[in-house]
Parts: sequence; C-alpha cells; structure tokens
Amino acid sequence: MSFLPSLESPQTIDVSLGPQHPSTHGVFRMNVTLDGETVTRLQPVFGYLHRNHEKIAEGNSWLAAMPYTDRLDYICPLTNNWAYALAVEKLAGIEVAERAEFIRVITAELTRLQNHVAFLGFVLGDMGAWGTALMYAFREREKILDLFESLTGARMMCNYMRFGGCRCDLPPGWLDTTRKLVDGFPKFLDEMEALLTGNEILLARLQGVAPMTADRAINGGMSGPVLRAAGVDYDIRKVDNYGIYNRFKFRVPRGTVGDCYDRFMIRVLEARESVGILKQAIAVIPEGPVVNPKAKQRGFRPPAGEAYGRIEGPKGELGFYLIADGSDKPYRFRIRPPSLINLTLLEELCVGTKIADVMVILGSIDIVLGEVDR
Amino acid sequence: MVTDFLKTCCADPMKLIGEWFVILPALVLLLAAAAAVVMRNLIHAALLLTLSFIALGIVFIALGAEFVGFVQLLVYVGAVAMVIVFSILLTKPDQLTKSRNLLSGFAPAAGVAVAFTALAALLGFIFSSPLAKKPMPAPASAPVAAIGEALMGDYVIALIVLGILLTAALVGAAVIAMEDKP
Amino acid sequence: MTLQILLAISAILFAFGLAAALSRSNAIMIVIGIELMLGAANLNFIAFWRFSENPSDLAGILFVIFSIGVAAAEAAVGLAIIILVHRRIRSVEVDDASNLKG
Amino acid sequence: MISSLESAPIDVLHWFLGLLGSFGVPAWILAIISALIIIGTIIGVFLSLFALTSVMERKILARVQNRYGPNRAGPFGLFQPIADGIKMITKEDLVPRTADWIVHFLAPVVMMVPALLVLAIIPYGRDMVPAELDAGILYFFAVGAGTEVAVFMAGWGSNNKYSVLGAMRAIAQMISYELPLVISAIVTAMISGSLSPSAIVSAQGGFAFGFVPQWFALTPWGFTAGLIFYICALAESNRSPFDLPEGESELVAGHLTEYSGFKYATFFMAEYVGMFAICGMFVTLFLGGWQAPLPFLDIIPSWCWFLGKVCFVAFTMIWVRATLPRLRIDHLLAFAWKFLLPMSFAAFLSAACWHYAGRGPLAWILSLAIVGIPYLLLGNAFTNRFSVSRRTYLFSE
Repeated sequence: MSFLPSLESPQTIDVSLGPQHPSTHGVFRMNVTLDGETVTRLQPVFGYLHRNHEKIAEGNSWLAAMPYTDRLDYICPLTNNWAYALAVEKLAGIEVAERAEFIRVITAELTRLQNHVAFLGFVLGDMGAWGTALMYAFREREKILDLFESLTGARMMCNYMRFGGCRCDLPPGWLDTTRKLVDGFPKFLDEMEALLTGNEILLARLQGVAPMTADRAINGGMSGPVLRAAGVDYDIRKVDNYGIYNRFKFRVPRGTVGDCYDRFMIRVLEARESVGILKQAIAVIPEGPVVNPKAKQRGFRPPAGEAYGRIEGPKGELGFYLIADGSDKPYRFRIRPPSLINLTLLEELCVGTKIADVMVILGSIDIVLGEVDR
Repeated sequence: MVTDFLKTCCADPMKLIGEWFVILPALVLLLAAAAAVVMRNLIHAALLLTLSFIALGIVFIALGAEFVGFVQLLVYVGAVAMVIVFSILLTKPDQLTKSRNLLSGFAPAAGVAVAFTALAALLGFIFSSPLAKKPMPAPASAPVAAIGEALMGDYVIALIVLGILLTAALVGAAVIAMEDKP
Repeated sequence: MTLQILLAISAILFAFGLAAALSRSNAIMIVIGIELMLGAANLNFIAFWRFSENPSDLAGILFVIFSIGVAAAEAAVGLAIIILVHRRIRSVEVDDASNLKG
Repeated sequence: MISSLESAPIDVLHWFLGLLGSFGVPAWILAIISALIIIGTIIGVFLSLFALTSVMERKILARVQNRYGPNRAGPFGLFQPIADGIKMITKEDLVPRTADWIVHFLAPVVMMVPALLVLAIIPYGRDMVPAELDAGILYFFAVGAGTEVAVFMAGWGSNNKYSVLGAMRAIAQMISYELPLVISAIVTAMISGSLSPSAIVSAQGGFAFGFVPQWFALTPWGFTAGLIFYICALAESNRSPFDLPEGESELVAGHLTEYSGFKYATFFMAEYVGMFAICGMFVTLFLGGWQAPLPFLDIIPSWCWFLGKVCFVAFTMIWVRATLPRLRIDHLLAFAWKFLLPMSFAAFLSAACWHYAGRGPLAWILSLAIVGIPYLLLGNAFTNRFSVSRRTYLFSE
C-alpha cells in the first residue's frame, strides 16, 4: 500500500486537486496538503490554459487584438472589449461617439448581470447542490446571451467594441427586448434570494468561511466584488468615472466581514444596482452614429506613447497597459487580469479550512481560467 | 401439505441442510481468523477479522441463537471492525507494509508456543471430557420476547451496569482521543 | 454433531487469538487477537446453551450479549489509547512504547 | 375479485407449487423452488423498480432544473436504463495498477449482498413477508452494517487519495448516523412490543374516529422519530445532502473514483436497492406499511399501497437531492451527535410517556412537550453555534 505520505510530515497527505477535477473552474490546479480533512498548505498551479495571449497581440495589428480579448474572460467578452478599446482610446486620444457610450454601458452592465448570475449557480454547484441553482441561473443568462447574439452575432465571442465606438448599431427592437428583460430581472433575483440566502445549509457553509480583512484585501491587490466584500469602498466606475458612469445614479454595496457569504451577497446586491443603471441608460439613450467617424480602425497607427486603461469588470479591475511605438502593432501589450490577482490570497484564505471549503472559497473568488492563464 | 412443510423448514433450517449449516461457517471462521492473524497487511487483517465476525454470527444463528447472531453482526461488523479499520487509517497509513510482523527476539516464538500449548491442553480436555460427547438435543431457540423479559427482569442490574460502562467508555474514548488543545 | 466439535472450533479460534496477541508487535493486531479470543469465549457460551438440558434458561445467551457489549467498550477504549500513544510516540509498535521500562 | 387481487401473488405461488406437487415432486425440492421463486420475484421487482427509478430520478431532477432529461431512448426516454446498462457492461473495466485488486474486486459484491439481503424481512403486503423473523428489525440493521465495510473496501482498495478520503468520510458518517437511525427505529418497536416488522405494521392498523389512520408518523414521538429516521436514511444511503463520501465537487467521486464499467453499475444498483430497502423500512415503521390511508381505500391490494408509499418516499429523496447543497464534514458530524442523537433520545422518552399516559389527550400533550422543548433548545443552540445570521450591507453613493 503506497499511501504516499507528504514530504514534510508523515501525518499529512498531498493531494493534487486538478487540473482534471470537476470543480476547479477549468484547468486550475492546487497542490493541497491535508491533515485529515484540514488544509495545511496550498499551492496554486496555473498555466494549463496558457495561450501566449500577450505576445500574439503584439504580433498583430491594433484592431486584430480585439477578438483575442474576447477569449480572456470568456464569460464576459464585452467588458474585455471595452477595457481594451478604452486603453487604445486613451493612447490615441480618440473621442467616443455619444450613442456608443450608452451602448457600452448597457452591454457592460448586461455582462455584469449574467456574470453574477452564473456565479451564483457555480458557487451552489461547488457546494454540491447538483446544478439546480446553476440551471435557474443559466436560464436567465441564456436570455442575455440571446441579446448579445442578436446584437453582435456571437453569444460569447462578441468582438463588438471598436476604437471610438462600437462595430454596429443596435438592431431594431433590441432596446425593447432589453427593457423587458431588465424589468423582469429583479423578480428573478428575488426568487434566487428567496431560494438561496435563507437556506441553513448554505448559511452554515458560507458564513464565517475564509474571512478577509480590508487591510489584507488591499495589500493582496484584490479588486472588484472580493475587495468590496471585505469592506473597502472602491469601485472604478465611481473612482475613474470612465465612460459616462457619472451620469447614472447607483450605489456601491460593501460587506462587513469579508467571508464567502459576503462575497456571495455582494454579487446579488451589485446585480440589483446594475439593473438600476440599465433602466436609466435605456431610458435616455440618444440617437446618432455608433462610432466616431474620425477614428481609423484598419491601418490604425497611434502615436508613440503609453497608456493604461482600466474598467470595473464583473470580476474586478481589468486593465490593459499598452505601449505604442508608432507602428501598426502594439509594442507592449500587457493585461492586468482580475481573476489572477484575486487568487494571490488563495493559500492564506484556504489554510486551516476543510477541503470542502477550498472549492467554495475558490468559487467565491470567481475566476475564469482563460483570464488567469492568458 | 406443502405449506406445512415450508413452515417447518423455515422454522428450522437445520432440517434442510443439516449440520453443514454450522460446519461451513465455522470453517470459514477458522480460515479467516488464521489468515487475519498471519496477515502482514493490517487492513487485510482487519477485513479478514470482519469476515470471521460475520462467520461467527452465522454460526450463532445456525445454533439457534438468532438474536445473539444479529447482535454480533451489528456490533462487531457495524462498529468494532469499523473502529479498528478507522484507527488503522489514523495511525500511520504510510507504514502499513513497513510494520514489523512480529515482536523482536524470542517473544514471538514464545507467544506462539504458549498459544499452541494452550490449544493442546484445551483439546485434550475437550476430547477426554464425558460432557463433551453429549449428542445434540432437540432444536432450541431463544425467542426475542423471552430474552427481552430476562434482560429487563433477572438481569436488569447487569443491563444497567453495562449501559453505564458503555457510556463511560464512549466518553472516555472521546476524551482520550481528543486533540490536546493548547 | 456433538459438543466436542464446537468446543474444538472454539479452542482453535482461541489459540489463534492468543498467538496474535502474544507474538504480533503491532498494537492493533493485539486488539484483533483479543477480539478473536472474546469471540471464541462467546462461541463456547452459545454451544453450552445449545447443548444444555434446559434451553429456556437463557443464561448462556444473555452472557454473550453482555460480553459483546463489554467487548465493544473495550475496543473503543483500547483503540482510543492506541491513537493517543501513536500521537505521542508516532508508532503503534508495542516495542516502542517502553518509556516506563526504566 | 378484490380478495383475489389482494392475495394474488401468494395464490399464484401456491397454485404453482400444488401443480408441481401433483407431479410427485418431493417436498424438499418444492421448498427450494418456492424460496427461489420468492427470491427471484423480489430481485426482479426491485431491479425493475431500480431501472424505472434511475430514469424517473433523472426526469424529476430535470423537471426541477428546467430541462428535459433523457428523452431519446424509447418513449419519454423510458429505455434509458437499458441503454445505460449496455453501455456499462461493454465499458472497459479498469483496475489501477497499484490497487489492491482483491479488495477492489470484492467491494461491489460486498455492497450488493447486504442490499439484497435486507429485502427479505420487509412486509410487502398482508401476509407477504419473505422471511418472518422475530428480530426482523435487528436483522435489517445487522445486515445493513455490511454496506459500511463495502464502502470502506471500495475506497481503500482503489489506492487513490480521493477514494481513501471518501472512505474515511463514509465510515465516520455511517457510524455517526447509525445510532440515531437505530434508536428512532427502536422507538416503534418499543410501542408495538415487538421487533418483528409485520407486528409493527399491524400495531398501526385501524382508524381513529373512523378515518384517521393510526400510523406512528401521526403521533408526536412518531413524527420526530420518523423525521430522524428519514434524515439518517438519507445519510446511510449516501444521498444528497449527505453524499459526502462521493462529494463530486470535492472528492471527484470519492470511493467510486476508480470504478468503471460493470463494477460501477453494481455499486449504483446496490445504492438504489439499498435506498428502496431503507424507504421500505421507513414505510413499515412509520407510515403504516401496507395499510391503506383511509378505510374505504382497502379495496386496493395491500402490496400496491406498499409499493406506492415506497415510491413516494423515494420521490421525496430525489426531491431533496435536487434542492439542497451538501453539508460539510464537521457540520455533518456535529448534526448527528449534537442534534439527532439527543432528539432521538427525546423521541424515545416521549414514546414511553405516551404509552404510560394512556395514549389519550394527556399523552399527546406530554409527548409533544417532551419532543418539542428539546427541539427548541437544541435547535437554538445549534443555530447559534454556527452563528447563522442575516446581515446588513453598507452602501456608498
């Protein structure tokens, strides 16, 4: 019997969770040392989905990098597009068409909705709820993906944003469908909350698990809902006021404990706020061109310089750092992926918890491997 | 006619297959016990011990002591064997094969010798005793109700003492095995 | 079948248990040996009850029931002690637990 | 007509045996044939029930989850079990090189045997008990203990870390839940004065006020004990939310990780048959066994009632599976030892009071108090321990 002991202590065993594991959200791997059921050491291993994304972008033209950004966080392609477009616009000083700004806000908030909704389902799946919550979440997500499809032609690989605007105008009737969906969305969120947040098992599994203090979260470079769950009031939509977010009224929810339950609830509350933004944006969206006619797309050559464009993605701060040397290709193309950086505290959060909690903690951070490994 | 026969068969399985109902499980019992004793692999030893417990339970049932047989299965297979297996897993699962088989020095040989002397002596007494040559009496059975009444009647003190003992053992085992918290 | 056969089976079982308890060095194997010996004793009780003149006297059966209960308690406490010893000296070999030898 | 339906299975058996007897077949061969027929019938019924349930479970789960479920093989996907079976049998049987192959091989067999053996003492209908045992309930739990060994063997024999973790979980869970399970079952034995399942069923016969069935589940102590039994039955048969040994999101598949092909199918089958057996026991002990719920419904044969109730209880188990997330191991053990065990003792006491207070209105009040007060106290202590609370969140504009 070769029940392999750990190198450090004969009492513990090393388990390789992943990359072929049902709930590591893709091909993430953790080398876990277990003492009984308790985790004493955890080493994240990534790179199984590495695609050399940054170098590929540096070998292609500025515009050709846009479709690749879809593949970063493949759950929310439109916000990735926007972050890249924002960085390029900053680099080259391009104005964005008014109507396009509204379309960007609408698509970004729809993306946030479907990301958070899918998150609720994934976390429940990690807790062993056997897909029921996931299927309900995906029912709503499908509707949003249908909207994306009718707008951009693709459900997940949208490739929709352009420098200075968007690729095409909204199809006829699209806004009405969206309005209907947005109006019905709070009802779905209520239903989800009624089903989930009062469940004793869910409360016992989430509350008090892996709490994170605000200091730790800031030092660890957290961003997005994970940071706000720890009680830090930091939302790039408020801080940077990028796009036209200063025209909309919305609140930023904050947690108090920073445990898995807060991370879970913050997403529900953020989804409610997104619904509010969507309602305002749909009501006042102006007519006009969807792309700045002065902005060049093909053969685009920005002046030499560098820029960092960032947005509040559904998972956190998504930034693109670009250096241009005056040619038709980016000289340096660097991505700040929220999923990867939110993982830095994973070991600290997991040590001392049970192995079943590791999955929930990983789920509550909400990663997508396409973005972690790039 | 048929149903009457069925009833007698069900009431006393010995009638159908005779002494083999006792002998076969007894053979399994001895083989499993022997294997359990000499096994190097502790888990195999524990599993064979479980098998011998099951066989012993069947011997009890075959001898007409149904209730005791079921209690044997429930307590030994369901609890004792599992606790043994669990403690094997908790204590150095990595050293299962490295475990020395026998005590060092002369002790093991002496132990085996003592065991076989005891066996020879016992067998000698058994086969020379006139009591042991008694033939099998008519089928006996111990009705559950009678056992229950005896437990709650003549033996109630013993039952209460047993209950207290088990409670004390449970609490004691939990306290002993508990992690020393600093 | 005579009483002899059952008693002989029980004696052999007892000898196996005794051999394990006396010669094996692993504490858990000793517990296994003790359990086998207890089983042999129980078999004796049942055999004598089966061959008694008066099977409605249930003393044999009841004794086995109590003995099983005591054996369960013994196993629980014994294995708890083994786990404690293991935690202290990182071994379940009885040879290693010789701190009190002086 | 009605009475003939009621005892139809037994009549057919007797007619067949009589026919054989008239050909001069000796009585002992008849006894063996009769036993074989009964065994064959039970196994056949339960295996077809298993096949039906495996597809119904997937359909019900699908219904709960807003999807279709199997609908390609045969009408409404009813032939899905056959397709699954063919797939399972023809799949390659993989044994890991470092596995303890004897233990690995024996585990599914050891799993299947107790699951089938326990079916012998369940009263399927009026006078339809395959083996009438004085200590039937004891037999049920004694034989059922074999499943623990099987799960452990599967986990350890695979020589896979997930499997060993699953096996350790399984043992801890099954030992812990066995206690409240047995105690809550013993409560019914205490009230009906017998360990024999058929006696317990007949103790639940008759109707109060002419229409309220006197099932044990409809008394305060019986309701408590029944609920405890149901929860422990979920845990004993490794059903969600107590499916920690398998725990697919944590331990891949726990003790089943290294099983494939027919061995896996055997495990699967044994788990379902075990689930039916424990549902049957639940129905026997608390839901009046084969008794009809209302007097005039007696015209439906008793075995139909029994099967109906078993299917209903199995349905609720599927429903629970579709609804609840999984517990964590420490919650699971704390729940068994700190809540279920004291509650089952309370049910025990309550039943005793109910009996000695004359089973009248006073008995109702007393036994209700004896189970109600511990429930409130323990429940409070338990929820406080995990500091389960609603939270308020801050918003910044």
